[in-house]
Amino acid sequence: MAETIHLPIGPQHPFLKEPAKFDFDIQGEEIVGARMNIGYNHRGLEKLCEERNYYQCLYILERICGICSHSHTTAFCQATEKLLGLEIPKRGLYLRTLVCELERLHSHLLWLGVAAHEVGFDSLFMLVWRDRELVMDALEAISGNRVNYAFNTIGGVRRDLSEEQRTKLLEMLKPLIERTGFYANIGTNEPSFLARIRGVGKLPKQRAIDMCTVGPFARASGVDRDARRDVPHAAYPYLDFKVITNEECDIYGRVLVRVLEILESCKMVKQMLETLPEGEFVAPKVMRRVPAGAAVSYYEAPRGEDIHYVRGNGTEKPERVKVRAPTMANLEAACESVVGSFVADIPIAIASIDPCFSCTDRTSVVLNDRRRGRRVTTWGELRTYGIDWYRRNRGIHF
Amino acid sequence: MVARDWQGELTALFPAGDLTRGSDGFFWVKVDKDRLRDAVAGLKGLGITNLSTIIAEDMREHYLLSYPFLGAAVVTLLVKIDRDRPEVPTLAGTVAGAIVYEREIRDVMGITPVGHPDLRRQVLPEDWPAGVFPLRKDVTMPAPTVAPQGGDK
Amino acid sequence: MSKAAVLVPELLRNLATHPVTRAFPFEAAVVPKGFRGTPRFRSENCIGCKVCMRDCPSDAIHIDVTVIPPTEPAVEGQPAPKPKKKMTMTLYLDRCVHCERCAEVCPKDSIYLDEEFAMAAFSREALKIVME
Amino acid sequence: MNALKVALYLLVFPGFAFQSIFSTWLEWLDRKLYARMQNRRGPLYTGWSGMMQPVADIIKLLAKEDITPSHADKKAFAFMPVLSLAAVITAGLYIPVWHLSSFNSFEGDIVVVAYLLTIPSFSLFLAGWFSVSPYSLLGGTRVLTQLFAYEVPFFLALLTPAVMSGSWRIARIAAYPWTGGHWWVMPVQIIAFGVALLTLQAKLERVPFDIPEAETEVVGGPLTEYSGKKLALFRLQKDILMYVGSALVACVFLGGFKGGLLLGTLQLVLKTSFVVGLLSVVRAACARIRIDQIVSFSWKWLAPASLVQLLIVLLIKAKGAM
Repeated sequence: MAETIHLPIGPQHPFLKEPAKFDFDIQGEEIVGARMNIGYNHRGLEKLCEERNYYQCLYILERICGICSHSHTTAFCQATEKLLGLEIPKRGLYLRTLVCELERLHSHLLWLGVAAHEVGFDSLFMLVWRDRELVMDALEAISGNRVNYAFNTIGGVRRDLSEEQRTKLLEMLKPLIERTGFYANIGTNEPSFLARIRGVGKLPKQRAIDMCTVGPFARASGVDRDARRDVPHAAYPYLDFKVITNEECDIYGRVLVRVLEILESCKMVKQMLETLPEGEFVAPKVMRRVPAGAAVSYYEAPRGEDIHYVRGNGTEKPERVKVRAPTMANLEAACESVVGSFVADIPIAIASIDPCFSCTDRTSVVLNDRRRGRRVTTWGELRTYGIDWYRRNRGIHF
Repeated sequence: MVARDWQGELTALFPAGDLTRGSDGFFWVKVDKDRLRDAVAGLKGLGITNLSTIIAEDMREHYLLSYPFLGAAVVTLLVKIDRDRPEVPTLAGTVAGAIVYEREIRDVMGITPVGHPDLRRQVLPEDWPAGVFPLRKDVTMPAPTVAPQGGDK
Repeated sequence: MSKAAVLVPELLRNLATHPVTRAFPFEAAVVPKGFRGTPRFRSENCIGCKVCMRDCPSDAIHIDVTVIPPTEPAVEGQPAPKPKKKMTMTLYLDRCVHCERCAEVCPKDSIYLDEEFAMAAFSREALKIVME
Repeated sequence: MNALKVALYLLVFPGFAFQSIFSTWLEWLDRKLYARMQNRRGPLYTGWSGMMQPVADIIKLLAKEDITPSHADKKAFAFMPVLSLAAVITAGLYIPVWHLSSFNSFEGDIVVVAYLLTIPSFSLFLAGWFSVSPYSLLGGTRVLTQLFAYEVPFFLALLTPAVMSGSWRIARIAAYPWTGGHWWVMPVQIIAFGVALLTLQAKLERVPFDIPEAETEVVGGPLTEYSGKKLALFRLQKDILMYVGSALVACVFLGGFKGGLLLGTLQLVLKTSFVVGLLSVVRAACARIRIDQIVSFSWKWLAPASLVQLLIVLLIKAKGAM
């Protein structure tokens, strides 16, 4: 029996785009144990939100993650609108869901490219990212920026969609659907790519349910759960769409689910553009002070369901913002799915949940409570405490 | 799927006083600490098994843990923990996904999940001082000595 | 079910097509209308209400109101000439996140975002822009 | 006079100078084709459309700091790049450049070249071994496992034309299609050509067989600890290995480089570029497969294919001789 070697991967490693540490126990080439250790990308964003009014929180929550920025603002707006008891005009809901689906398109295409790169299939990576530019240009034209769209505001959206932009978007869909069909063919037929993803990172269905996994990672193990259908929000009740699941339970299944979801999102974008209602796109009179109370809001981000919990205390600033990003739910299951496969499969198995560690590491550190008792610390002091601590303990001068 | 109104099943499971329903159709259920496990087992019977996260808050008089479950219906269990005995029975047996979130609440709030299989540091760095639980209101941070840098603001 | 070298026809087709990458610093990058670039200031509209300063998520704007005493002497009879106010905006571009919140919340539409996106500088002082 | 000719031969034309220049040109060709196939531009600014890019890389590496790990065996750590470079250049001398026979071709020089081409793989493993870091150890062992996988099919594929032409001299093998045999000898050995291409790709450790340097798992493979001048030598050695490998395959399979100084060298450039073009198509079309898959692929597919090819050649020989 080969003795067990302990192989630490991360927090800095070529295949990890963001800092996260995984400890693997390997015997020869086979992995027998896996543990994860996150928290390296923790920026105290929620603490920051408590010192900003609701509108400013939007732009902080948008920067939790570069790829799914719209999901966080959508979930936060829904939670705040529940607290305010606001009624969003239908056109606003449609435009918000339009950008949601466009973001799912470019996020899944991005993942397909990154997964191909993890297994050394760089041509597919380059080609997929070339065609992703179609969606990125569309988003840039609509919202004014490729990444942080700042498209959501409390009560609706900030910009309207002109007729000319609408037709341009419709034209963009045709080549995108055709190219995605071509990539589906490549993904399921290229033998060297198949050899690396078929039968790797297995996660049986019952285990997926127990570990409360979410998003395409769970749907590829046969778990029929999608927040867009279970908890209809935004404009999803008005759209008909299919929830894609399959029983592959391995990375091949996750590639299939995500590629088919791209096609499904294209259909939804087409539906939304054709039946875009007229009228207002943002609620007229929005109060800046949010009444006291707590609200939970669910949103189906590209990686899974994203939960925002906002507690208001009647002032302009939220009392507590808790964000649970989808990657947090999938990480433990991803570690477990690696056990049994080879060392060479670690990158693709971890990448198969489309990890976004910047989303996962933002739990708050210190609560600021100006009204009810001693003031503890502000974000500024927390920042200097960090700088000071590293200077004393690690001798690092920022 | 959501058309089926879960009001009937849930009132059967929980005493009427604890069950409230938000304007958006989400259910909020106050649950006592010791009855948490069988409340979760009851929900599992109804097919609601996906525990999304565990939210820990310090409400000054007591701690509040909310367990949002997403399934056919959205049910959030609210558990009050009194300040002097910060423990809660672990759900690791019935819901494997809870392991990660219970570690997190132990790190930031100091509520130890009794019977948790593998209590490691989840969120905070290894060399974080043991007794300091950052999310609590009475936590004290040593005053910073370095002035903030960057620009002249 | 798997066909070998299924990507080769596409690769060979790419050999003939022109590459899509743009050599950015040497070729201009085209930016759509409505792109959120650098905040610009129209001081004539500004009334100095500082709503933008309050609502900026990253404290990147600072409005200074300077009162200019009236030059001509006070003439009996007519009301004394009012002192004119001059507004200047200092923009900390290293902190600005280009979210267009200031332009949106300004009642007098005195801030607008242009389409200038290449704004790197060697020092943070160079990114502190004072606009009349 | 003869000594000057030999020195000129060794140092300039088919020797060190020509090999390094032409191999960096081949690397540029490979990178440019690979990029254009992915609809990218590829190297662009150094020299005419980036042609000097590989040279610039090597010069940059020469200027960079040269770190030797503290635990490493200093002398052996420094000797490895020199050993592999020397082996590869001497192998290059036996490739006939402008007329059919090379510098001192003798019976059996194809076996010498094939043997010299395995030394770089061993030196890579030893480089990983001597730099005593977990990642380079892991990378080094993978170089060896991969060596055992592709070495047998590589020899079989190379020696099929030798068996066809009935001699072990590269000169006679290259001349066989034109002089002894018939032109259709080349298409008949198409399977061996395919196997030789794939195993050459594995020897050069390029995708889909580049497990040792697969940056996603084993960081830098055996060369993790190398930097500065030593890494530059390794990079040059890898380029020259690509030139020698593809020139050998071109010479053996596609008929040698007949004709005088000018015409022969032109044929050399064209045919070797054709082989390198095929290699970059293989590199662009496949994903990187795992080490166990490489071993099973080469023993289940490459070795039997080359044996079948050998059988065909023997049958033809028997029918011809009858």
